[in-house]
Order: sequence, then C-alpha cells, then structure tokens
Amino acid sequence: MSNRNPYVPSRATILEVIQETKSDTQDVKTFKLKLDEPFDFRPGQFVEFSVAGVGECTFGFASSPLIKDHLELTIKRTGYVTDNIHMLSEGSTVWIRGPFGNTFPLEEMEGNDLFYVTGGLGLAPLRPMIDYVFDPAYRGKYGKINMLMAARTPGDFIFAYDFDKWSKMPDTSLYQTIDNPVEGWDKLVGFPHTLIDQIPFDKEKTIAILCGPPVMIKALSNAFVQFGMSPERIYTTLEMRMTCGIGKCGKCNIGHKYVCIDGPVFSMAELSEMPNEY
Amino acid sequence: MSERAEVTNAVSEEWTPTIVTFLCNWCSYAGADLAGTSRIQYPPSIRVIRVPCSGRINPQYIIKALVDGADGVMVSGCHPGDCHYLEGNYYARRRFSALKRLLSLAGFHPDRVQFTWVSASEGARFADVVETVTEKIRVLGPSRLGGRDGA
Amino acid sequence: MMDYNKQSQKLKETAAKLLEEGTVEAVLGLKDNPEVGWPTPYFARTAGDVENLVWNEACFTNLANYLLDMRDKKVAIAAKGCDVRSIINLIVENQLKRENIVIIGIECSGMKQNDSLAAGCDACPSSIPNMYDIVVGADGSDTYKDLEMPNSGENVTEWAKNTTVDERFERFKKEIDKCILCYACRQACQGCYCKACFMDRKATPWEQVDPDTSTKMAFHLTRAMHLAGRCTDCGACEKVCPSGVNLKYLFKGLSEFVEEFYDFKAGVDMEAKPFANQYKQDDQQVAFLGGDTIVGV
Amino acid sequence: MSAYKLTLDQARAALAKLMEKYTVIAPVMNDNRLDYAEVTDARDVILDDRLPYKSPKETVFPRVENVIRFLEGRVEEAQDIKPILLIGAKPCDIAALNDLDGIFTSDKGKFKDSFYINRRNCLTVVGAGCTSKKTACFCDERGIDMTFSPECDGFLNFVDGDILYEPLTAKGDGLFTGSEAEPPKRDTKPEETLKIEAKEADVFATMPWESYVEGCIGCGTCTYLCPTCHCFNLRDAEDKGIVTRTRVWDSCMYPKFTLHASGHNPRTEKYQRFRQRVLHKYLYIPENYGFTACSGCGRCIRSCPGGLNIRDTVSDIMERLEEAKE
Repeated sequence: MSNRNPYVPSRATILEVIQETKSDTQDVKTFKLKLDEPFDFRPGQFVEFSVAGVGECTFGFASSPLIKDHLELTIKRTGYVTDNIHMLSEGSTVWIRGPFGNTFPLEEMEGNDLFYVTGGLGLAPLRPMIDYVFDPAYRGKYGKINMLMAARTPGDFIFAYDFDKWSKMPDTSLYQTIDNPVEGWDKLVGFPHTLIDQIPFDKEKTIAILCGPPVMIKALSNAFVQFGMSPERIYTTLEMRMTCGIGKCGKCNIGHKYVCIDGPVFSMAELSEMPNEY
Repeated sequence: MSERAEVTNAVSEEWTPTIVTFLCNWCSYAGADLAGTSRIQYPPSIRVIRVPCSGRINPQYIIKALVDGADGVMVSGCHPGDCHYLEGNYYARRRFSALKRLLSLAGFHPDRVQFTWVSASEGARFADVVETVTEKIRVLGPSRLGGRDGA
Repeated sequence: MMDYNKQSQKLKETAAKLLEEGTVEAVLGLKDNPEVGWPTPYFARTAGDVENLVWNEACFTNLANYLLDMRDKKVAIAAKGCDVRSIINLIVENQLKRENIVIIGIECSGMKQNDSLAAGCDACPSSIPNMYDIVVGADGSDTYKDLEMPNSGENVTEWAKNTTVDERFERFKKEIDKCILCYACRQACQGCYCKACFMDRKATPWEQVDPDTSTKMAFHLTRAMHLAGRCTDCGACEKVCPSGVNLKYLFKGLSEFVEEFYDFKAGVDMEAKPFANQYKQDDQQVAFLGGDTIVGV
Repeated sequence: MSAYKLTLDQARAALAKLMEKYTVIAPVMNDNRLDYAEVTDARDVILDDRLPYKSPKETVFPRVENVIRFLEGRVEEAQDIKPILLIGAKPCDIAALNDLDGIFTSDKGKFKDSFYINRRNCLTVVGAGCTSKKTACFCDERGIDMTFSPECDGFLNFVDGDILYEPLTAKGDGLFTGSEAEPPKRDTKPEETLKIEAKEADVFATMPWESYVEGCIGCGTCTYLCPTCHCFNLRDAEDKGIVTRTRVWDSCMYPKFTLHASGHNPRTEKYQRFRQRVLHKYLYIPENYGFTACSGCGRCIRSCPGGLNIRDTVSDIMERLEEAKE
C-alpha cells in the first residue's frame, strides 16, 4: 500500500456514455473513463466515484481488469448524486479513488464449474470476473460456465450487447429470465431462485456466484443450499451504504466485519456467522 | 444594524431588489402576461416562478427564498372565490397569514413578504402591485441574509 | 396543594388495577432516573412493574409522543394537562384512536426542571386535564381541586408589538446561533410525527450543519410553520434541547395568532378539524399587500 | 520526570503565555454550562471537579472540517490546523482520545486516517483528575483511574489548593514550571469489569433489545456528546465556484445512516440502531482493535431525554450471559 492519502481522489475523464437499458425508465448508463493515474484492480473490488460539488458514491468495477487503458462503471439513476452523474457527458471531469475491498478468490476457484446468477444491475460487479474468466489465457483453468441473468423486463438487461458473445464461448450456457411474461419473450420467466432446478449443473463441482438485490441474494442462497450445495461454495458481493471505503466512517459494518475492507465479497458460510443485518 | 440605516449607507438610488415571485398559473400569471402584451411598464425586480395554484405553494419555498438571501418574496393568486381548483386559495390565505405573522415574529420585515390577488384581466393592477411591492422593499434595502452570490 | 406521594400512590394503584384486569397492555408513565436528574419514560407491562412508576415535581416529560409507537395497542397513560392536549391533537390528526387510550388524568400545577419552572408550564391554562378517564386529584383523591396556575407566560404578541423588527431578528438569531441541528426538538415534539421530515430528504441531520445559519433558520421557521395551529405549548422542544435553544416563543406567537384570528386552539376539542385543513369563506385577510401583521391589517 | 509546584495564579499566568503559541482549549463556562472551548482569557479557565458537558473530541475530529479542495484539474488537502493545547482533560476523555487514536491510526485498521493524524500531531493534552465520582459516571467499572491518566503529555494535580504539574512526555515538558516537587502517589488502576466477552451470535439476537430502547426518541444526543463516537460523512459544498469536501459527524441513531440508494435499509427500527451503538463500542471494536471504546464518562446517560442507559444495558447483557453459561 502506498503512502498516498486514501481520501484524496485522482482525476478521470469520461470517454463515452453508453445507455444500457432500453425499457421505459432508461435509468442505467455505463460510463467509460480514462484515468490520469491508472491503477490495477481485481474482480470484486470497488471505487469511490465523485462529481465535485455533488458528492461521492460507491460503485463496483464493470469492466475487465485486463483492459488497462480505460475502465467502466455502470450506474443506475436512483438519488441525488446518481441523478447528477447521469447528466454528465463525454469529456466531463470526475474523480475516483480506489480500488478498495477484497476480491473473488479466483485462484481457489480454479478447476471448478462456475454458476453466475445475477439480478438486474447485479450483473455489473460480476462483469470483471466474467470477462476475466472468458479471457483465453484463463478460460482453460475453469470448467463449465452457467449464467442466469434476471431482469424485470426484456428492456432492463444491462450489457445485452455482450450476451451473444458470451453465449458463444466454449462450454458456456447463458439463460435469461424476466419477472413477468411478456408477449414475444421466448426465454425463461420467473425469479431466479425458482429456476435453478431447471438448469443442469453439477452441484459438487460448481461454485455459485450471486449478485443482486438483498432479497434476491437471501432467497437464492437458501435455494442453493436446499438444492444440496455447501455454503462454502456460494459467493456473493454485498452492497452497503458507505462513505470512506477504508473502514473508518462506521457505516457499512455487519457485526464486526466492515463490508468495505473485509468485503464486499463474502461466501455464504461467512455470512451465516455474521448478524443478519444486511 | 438597523434595516433602514443600511439603506442610506449602502444602497444607491438605482438599486433594484430581487423579488422571488410565485404566480398562480390561471390568474396572476395570465395577469402578468396581459401586463406584458399591453406594454405596461413595471420595475424589473421580480423573478417569476409559475405554480399551478397559490394553494400549492409550500411555505417552505418562501422561507427558503428569504433565508437564502432574496430581498423579498411576492405571492399572487386568483381572488378568493375565483380559484381554478375552487378552494385552493382559501387554504393558501390561512397559511400565508400565519406565515407572515411567523416571519414577522422572527424579525423578517413584514414588507419583505407580500401576498396579493391578481386576476387574469388585471394587467394594469399587476404592474401596479409590482411597483408598490418593489418600492416598499427598495426602501428596506438589501436582505441582511444576502451572503450568497452577493444577492 | 400538591401531594406527590399520594398521587404516586393513586397512580400505582390504578395502574396495577388496569394491568391486573387486563384492560390495557401497558401503562405508560415515568420511572425515577437519578442519573438523568428527572424521571424518564417507562412502560409498566405487569402489575409487578408498577412499583417503578413515580410521580413527582420533575415529571415534565410529555409522554404523548410515546403513544405513537403503540398505535394499535390498548395503553393507559399517566397524563398531565399538556400530555392530554397533545393526545387530543394527535386524535384530531388521526394518529391515535381514543378508544385505545385510557387517560389517567393527573392534576398538575406546574413541573420543575433544574429547580425552575419547566418550559411551557408558565402558560398552562389549567391544572385539570381537558379529557380524562380516571381522576387523580392534587391530593391523590378522586376529585380535581382546580389549583391556581403560575400564569406567568410571555404574551408573544404583546412583546412583538413593543419591539422593532431588528430586536425581533436579534432574538431569533441569538437562539439560532446555539442550534446544532440535532433535531432533538423535532423528535420530542408530539406534532412532528412525519415518517420523512422535509429536512431528511437529501441529507442526514448533522450533514446539514452549514457554516452559515440559513439552513438552521429554514429548519426552525418551517417547523414552526408546520406546527401552526398544532402546537399544544407543552414545551417538550425546549426541555430536550441539548444546547438550550429557546424558540418556543415563535410557536406560542403563532398559536396566539391562530386563536385570535381564526378562533382555533390546538388540543381542546377532539371533534375539531385541523386548523390548516379547513377554511371559512370569510376568513380574515390578514396583512395582504403590505401592512404589518403585528399592528393588524 | 519530576513535578513542579505552582499556585493557581502562577498557572494562569503561564497559561496566558502559552496562549500566544497555542490555541488553548480548556473547560470554561459557556451559557451556564461547563464546556471545553477556546480560551480567550486565562482567568476564565475553570479547573475543578466538574465534567464538561461536551467531550473534547472536537479538537482532533471537528464536527465540520474541510478536508479536500477541488481546483482546476487537481485536488489538494484543505485542512486548517493550528497547534492546540488541551488543558484540563479528564482521565475518561483522555482514555477516549486513546481509543480514537487506536481506531484512526493503529496498524490494525488496515488504512490510516491521515486527516486525523495531522490534527493529532498538533495536539498537546494536559490532563486533570477528578476527586469524586459524579452521577452516571462509571469510569471505574471501565478500568479507568479517575484521579490520573498516564496517557497524556502532562498532568495537573491539585494539592492543598496549589497545582502540581507533572510532565509526562517531551511535548508536555516545560509547559508549566515552578519549584520542583515529588509527584503524588498513585492508586492502582481499577479493574475493567464492564465489558462483553461473547460471540456476536450470543448477543446479537438473543438479548431483549426492544426493552432497552422504549424511551428513545432518536435525537442522537448520545452520539453527539460521546467522546469515542466517530462515524462521519463526506459532503461536498460549493462556494463561489470552489468545491470543498467536508467531513461532518454522522450518527448511527438516525434511520438514514444506513439507508441504501435502492431504498433498502438494514436498520429500520430503534432497537436495531441502539444495538449497533452498544455493540459497536462493546463488541465490534474490541474484536477488530482489541479494546472497548467506552470510557465511562456517562455523558450519554446524563443527557438522554428517554432515560436510555448504556451501563445498565451492558451489565444486563453480562448478567444474561452469565445465566446462559450456568
């Protein structure tokens, strides 16, 4: 760790703004950023992203860690800061500090099948891992890959432009599901935890990686455990209200664990020992 | 410092106050429009915010304008009985009377907050009202809370 | 005169009876708390808990607020005049149901906080609560004695008539400067029961502490405005303030205004409509276009 | 090091001299209340047995503090720091400062907080003891000697109406001088009896939390006055085109403290927030840093309008844990 003051952000410039969702709300955008002082990060980590004069927010990385010249953040418009972020256009100056948090245990996962289950925006923090594993240099180290993506409506899928590429990867199955039936939709319908028994996977060899709203994570992990998977093999990445990202501000603790330094990646085995307050 | 002393000391004759003005869409805004199309002259002191009804104006807006340094606030709606929504301005009348008493108790000069009724056909009256209100506030001088952006 | 021991005795007996009969789930009262220096709120849930209840000259806490946490349960409350006024206001505003509350009306001629008369007691109109189910008189008996009240409260309207705008601003500013925006006044107020306060929309309480005073002014003025015709003058805001901000005069002045011009007083009539939720076609048009409300139209 | 004996008047004169070099914070009367505040006249300083209303944590962790300034294309640190001399800090407040040091500067925290360190380096602390225990004080149960604290830069002892100054570090050396004397004898430190030694699971869900918080109105005064509460928020403010990021206190007793942008809130109920406050001090910080972050000053108990009592709560938890063991 460098001597740099972890509170001081460095400058970044927005290269491109991508409108992600095509539904009526259109409330998710991906921001492609160029950093003045680039840094390396690992899948699972997050940054503190701020607009000067507006405020700071926490976001997980949404691009592959192997891309070195820029990074991407996928942001949903939900509050004061994100409203203002959504008004930014190409060339705007923003500020970034990070990376913070722990990472997915990629090395420990080698040799296993992977099963990603995501809900809505939950796909974004998993994208660094998905892209990392799909990279030809690392793909051989992992077995079969299942992906189950959930969204409210067909227009609410983020990174839809990548789905085609991902589904054509070797030994990979990609499933999409929406909450309620819609005319013209020929893929799955229903909440992810009701669907995992329809998807063939080897519960002894698979590691499940979940990300989505807290309700979905709770329901899904129960479903996986009932299905016979061991809690050590289920990983999730949690979200919490955060201010500092370095374990000082006292906001993101679950018991004595701080999501910003001990997390955000936890296995279900770890979570079951923590107080149920997330 | 006394409010009136400020005037003589700091304010030149040409100073025009900034008056945040809330106008109801159906009467007073149309009245202001009529004043404009009839080319009636009135001081350039008001900053108009159009609202659906005077009953829709949250007292918080008025308070916020004052504490953030507006020199005055003016609110105008339909005459009582003429409300487009039948009774909105009756509620507003009660609320604003209380608000004016409150602000006066807290030491905001009563002349800084003005409520009035102007109908769509009273273009001349609108200009008249703006002139009266501007003059009253001009005499008081700039708001003592006008720290922000030199308002 | 007041006999707090006998009142305590009567309160305990009544509470025990109510709990034993199962009429109520809990009796809301006060228990002794030497560390704070005055009794603090306490829910007696069993007949055994009743021994913890106290009644003495420092029982100034307005308990009406705590009923909001027990909305759908049947609760008895040890209530003074100010508590009852607050309960009536909350019933008027549909927050409480009369049938869920058993009021043990305790006669009170003013409470003491730190050896001086507690905030609000100086202007209390009567030693007898407006509404009650069970009587606890000044001497612990079943009849009220109708004691003489201090009646030394400030008449804010009179004060305002005799001061200039600058003097009034100075008083307001002096109080505002002490404020730390902790919102204890709001939390303790019976009228401030909103689930989401206008001040909480964007930021958390202490985030708002600006170097300038505008946010503090906006908070107190808007809160006073929201309490127009709803403030029962219980003084809870001043009693809990950690920095000693005394802004109750604003609320009191508004109450005087509402009573004078609209003939409305909060906490008197359970059947009344809330002040700001009604109008009369011939409402007085006070101080429209110019004029000083203080000196009339 | 030896001690120096001087009269109260001599001490005041020395203090007046020190005020040229330092911003002196000491207990002074402020609106009929004893508070740690900046001293403008050395005669105002009150050194007696009373405990000031607020804690002195603002000397190192101000309520509102500018930390970063955004300039054209770059950022700079924007702290405005003056050397501060804190006089008359009570042993409980010194213990609490040490707790804050542990949280913000120790190696166990993974990151160090440079804004805190900057201020801490500029702070000199001179303690003063208590002679009697006040209502709601429970420093003895927390293992703090109310008469003396060795963890500061110097200490003022009161001996027969005179002052005996005892320097403890190089920083505190030479602040006050007088005729040399022997430092007074010390009692042994009391034993730390009030603490929770249990697993999270044993305390978190099994204790009757709702019964502890019935009086709570959610005003947050407890966290405001607490000498060890240190939760904060970062907030941007713009003034005439210059954006400054400020660090402001926050409080876990407010519902918005943990509200997610999505609307989900892990702590919606009063009892959950109170549980966080108690367990953060008595369980989570001990787990992470190895000490309990409560100095037993009793401020939260004395000032609570609802009569919540952290000491009674913790001792009730201890009793229940004992019972469960048997």
